[in-house]
Amino acid sequence: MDNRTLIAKRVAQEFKDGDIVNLGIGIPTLAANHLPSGVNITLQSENGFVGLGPVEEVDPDLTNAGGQPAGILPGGATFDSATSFVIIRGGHVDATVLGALEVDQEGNLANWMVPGKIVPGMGGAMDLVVGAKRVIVAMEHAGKGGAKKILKKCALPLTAVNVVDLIVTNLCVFEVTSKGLVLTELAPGVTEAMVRENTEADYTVSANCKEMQIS
Amino acid sequence: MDNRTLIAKRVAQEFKDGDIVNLGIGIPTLAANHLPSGVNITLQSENGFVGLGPVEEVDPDLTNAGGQPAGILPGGATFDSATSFVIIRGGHVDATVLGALEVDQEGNLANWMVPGKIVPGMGGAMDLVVGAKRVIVAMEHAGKGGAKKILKKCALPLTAVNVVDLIVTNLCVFEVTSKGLVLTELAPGVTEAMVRENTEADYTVSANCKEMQIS
Amino acid sequence: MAKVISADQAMDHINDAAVVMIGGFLACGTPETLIDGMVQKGVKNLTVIANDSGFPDKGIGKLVVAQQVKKLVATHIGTNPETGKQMNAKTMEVVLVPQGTLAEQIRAGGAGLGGVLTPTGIGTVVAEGKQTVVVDGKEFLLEKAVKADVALIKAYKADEKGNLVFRKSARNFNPMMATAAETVIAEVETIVPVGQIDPDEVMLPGIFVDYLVKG
Amino acid sequence: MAKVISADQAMDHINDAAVVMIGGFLACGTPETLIDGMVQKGVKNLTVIANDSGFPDKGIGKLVVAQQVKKLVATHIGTNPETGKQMNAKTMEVVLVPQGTLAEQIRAGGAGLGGVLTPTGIGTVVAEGKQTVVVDGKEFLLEKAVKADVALIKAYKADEKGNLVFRKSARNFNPMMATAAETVIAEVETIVPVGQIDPDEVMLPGIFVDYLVKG
Repeated sequence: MDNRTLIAKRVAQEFKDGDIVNLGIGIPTLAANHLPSGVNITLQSENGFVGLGPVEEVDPDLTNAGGQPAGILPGGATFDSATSFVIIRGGHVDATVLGALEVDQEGNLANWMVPGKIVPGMGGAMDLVVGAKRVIVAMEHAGKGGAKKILKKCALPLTAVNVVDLIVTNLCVFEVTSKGLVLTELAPGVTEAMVRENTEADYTVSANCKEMQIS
Repeated sequence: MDNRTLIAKRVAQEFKDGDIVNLGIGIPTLAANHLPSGVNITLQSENGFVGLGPVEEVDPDLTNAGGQPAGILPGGATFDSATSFVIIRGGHVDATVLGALEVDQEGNLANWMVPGKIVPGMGGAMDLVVGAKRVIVAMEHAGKGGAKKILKKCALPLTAVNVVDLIVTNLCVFEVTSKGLVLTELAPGVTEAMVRENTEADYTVSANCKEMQIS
Repeated sequence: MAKVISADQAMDHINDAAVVMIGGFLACGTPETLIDGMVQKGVKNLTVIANDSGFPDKGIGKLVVAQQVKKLVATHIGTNPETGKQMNAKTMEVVLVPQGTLAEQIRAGGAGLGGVLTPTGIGTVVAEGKQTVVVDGKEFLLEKAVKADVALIKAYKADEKGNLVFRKSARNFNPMMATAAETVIAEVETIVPVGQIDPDEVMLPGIFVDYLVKG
Repeated sequence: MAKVISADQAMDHINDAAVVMIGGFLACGTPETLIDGMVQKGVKNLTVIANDSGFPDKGIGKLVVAQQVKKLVATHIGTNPETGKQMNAKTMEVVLVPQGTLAEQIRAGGAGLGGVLTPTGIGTVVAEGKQTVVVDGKEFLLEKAVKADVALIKAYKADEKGNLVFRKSARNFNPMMATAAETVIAEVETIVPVGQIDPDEVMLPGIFVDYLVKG
């Protein structure tokens, strides 16, 4: 199984039936394809609707938050951007899943710019991580050239302070607690030593640390 | 002509074609019946629509801001209370006409409570007078038993500070300017002495003070 | 997916001393069936947040008459003499709020905002004891966000996901209240299968609604 | 009554150095005809407030490519490399704003509110130089209300009063922008006689719209 699918499958286990979920572009979006049986979620698209679904026919008036053609399921609802962020900022999204450039042991997140290099803008990310009930970072554990991304302290400009609840990577799962990171799961074939080697942040290992259950 | 009709007819001359207007209960509401020819206005009802019109059929889901059955004209639009006050507070109402318990020479208005006696609440009045582009007080010049209502300084709890633009009574019209009240019109048969006798506020008499033109 | 329950079952969610938002404007768009249920259950010491206290025999007034309300936050109480009586007797606390402010405070509660910066109420008793904030030289009153334990709202039509459609002026405070309470119960006239309300027709997304009661 | 004008005539309302809000989300729900008109007119030194800068050949990106934008206030610029290039060359100023904040700032501008008290951006560069306000022990960022000279919006359908109906995710920032500008020009696909849009179907009341352009 490739890393992206592994991460997506593990993230999908975090959803409860009935959850309202906002998924970022990339790996997070894949999570919707791997929902456990009996779990139905409603996807929120911050450009203005709930009920994001597969494209039935391309309609210039219906795109996802990445500007790509989208579908809207029966029972969905459209609204303006202010209402979209009433939903997001107001705590009506149960979980948001995003990628990260860096995340640290205090739950700080940096995922919107690299000064002087890429400055795409934060879009809805700052509101999503502040407002969603649960913030899940889903990403490959190491960056380009093996660069560490799970740090003691983020160096890049932050998206928000102390917001991350869970970090899911191709190596492991970290819970972010008030006492710091706790390693709770290891991917199949991964040892704690491998996690240690690829992680700058301090963390403790849960007494119940187990292997990720991925089918 | 009775006083209420006189006041309503004079108030109606203040509207320009195309104005969005919110009319308070009582004399202000009558103004809509006396629009000059060629002047069409759109009435805003703060409980949630524009296009207030005569009752066509009683519908429990359609009332005016006084809770009475209302109609909505073709081209009207309904909305929630937050949007209603986006319209009101945001300066999208051209004129609001209200009654007053007291009004003073600084343009202060008191029309929502008499402590220990009647405390109906301010409803939408405080927002209306702060937000509307033009605030017109329409009322009988004197209160019960000849009590003065146009004062140097309001004694009752204020609805808002320095908001009134025009005062129309059965005796006269006062413009509220940065230099105080200016008497600009006298009702037919009314003398300046009669206004003086019934007005506590200081005021100047406009060089162009004329008789109200009421047909 | 909103759960369809009976008015009796709805009462399980409304307990003594609860903070309850109730939709409607002078009993237009008020969930009468739910109010009747509360009167029958005899739930006590309520804090009620609503536009007004209706009439003694209609709308929220029924709760006032039955002395179930400990504190009322409203914009207008003039249509229900019983409210004034209990306020004067100090058996019920009444907090009067400008209508646009209340609508916006509730919206802020639902939107995760700290409060509202409004010009309304400056220089009046409404401003007493409240923080003001100067923005670009202009003074605004800080009116705090408002939330509730339960919101009882009324809509015309729902689908089984809880998507709501309102009619005419019966919309008023209902949509905002649904965003600002822990538990949201909507009384509706008709419930249709999912897919029968077009996403663009939805006035309040079903993700805000926990329970539907056929009224 | 909104006035129906040509795209050429619309350009009379957009002058050099104007502050212009433009609706749309990655060119979905963007008034392309009006943008083409601006490119053709060659209006310069614009301040553009929008969700994003579209693509080089689509949406707001066309104005950026033609170097007509002096300052851009947006949430995301990643889809238009030309924007980043001009930003880095310092030929265009770019202010990046969280999406929920921008939506709410524009709404506040239209609603007569001083600004927005949001938790979003606290602890990030977004908060730099801005006032914070503590409400009940929690810190919020004061983001000021935003207004514009002109709003250029896109809707699906209008009636001759300017009442607008949007489709699917093409609504986004359009309704709020229409409340927050001196002059509002709506590009629409179809214009129907007054009465053919039911008041409950209206998504933006026509009182906010000055001009209609068939796009």
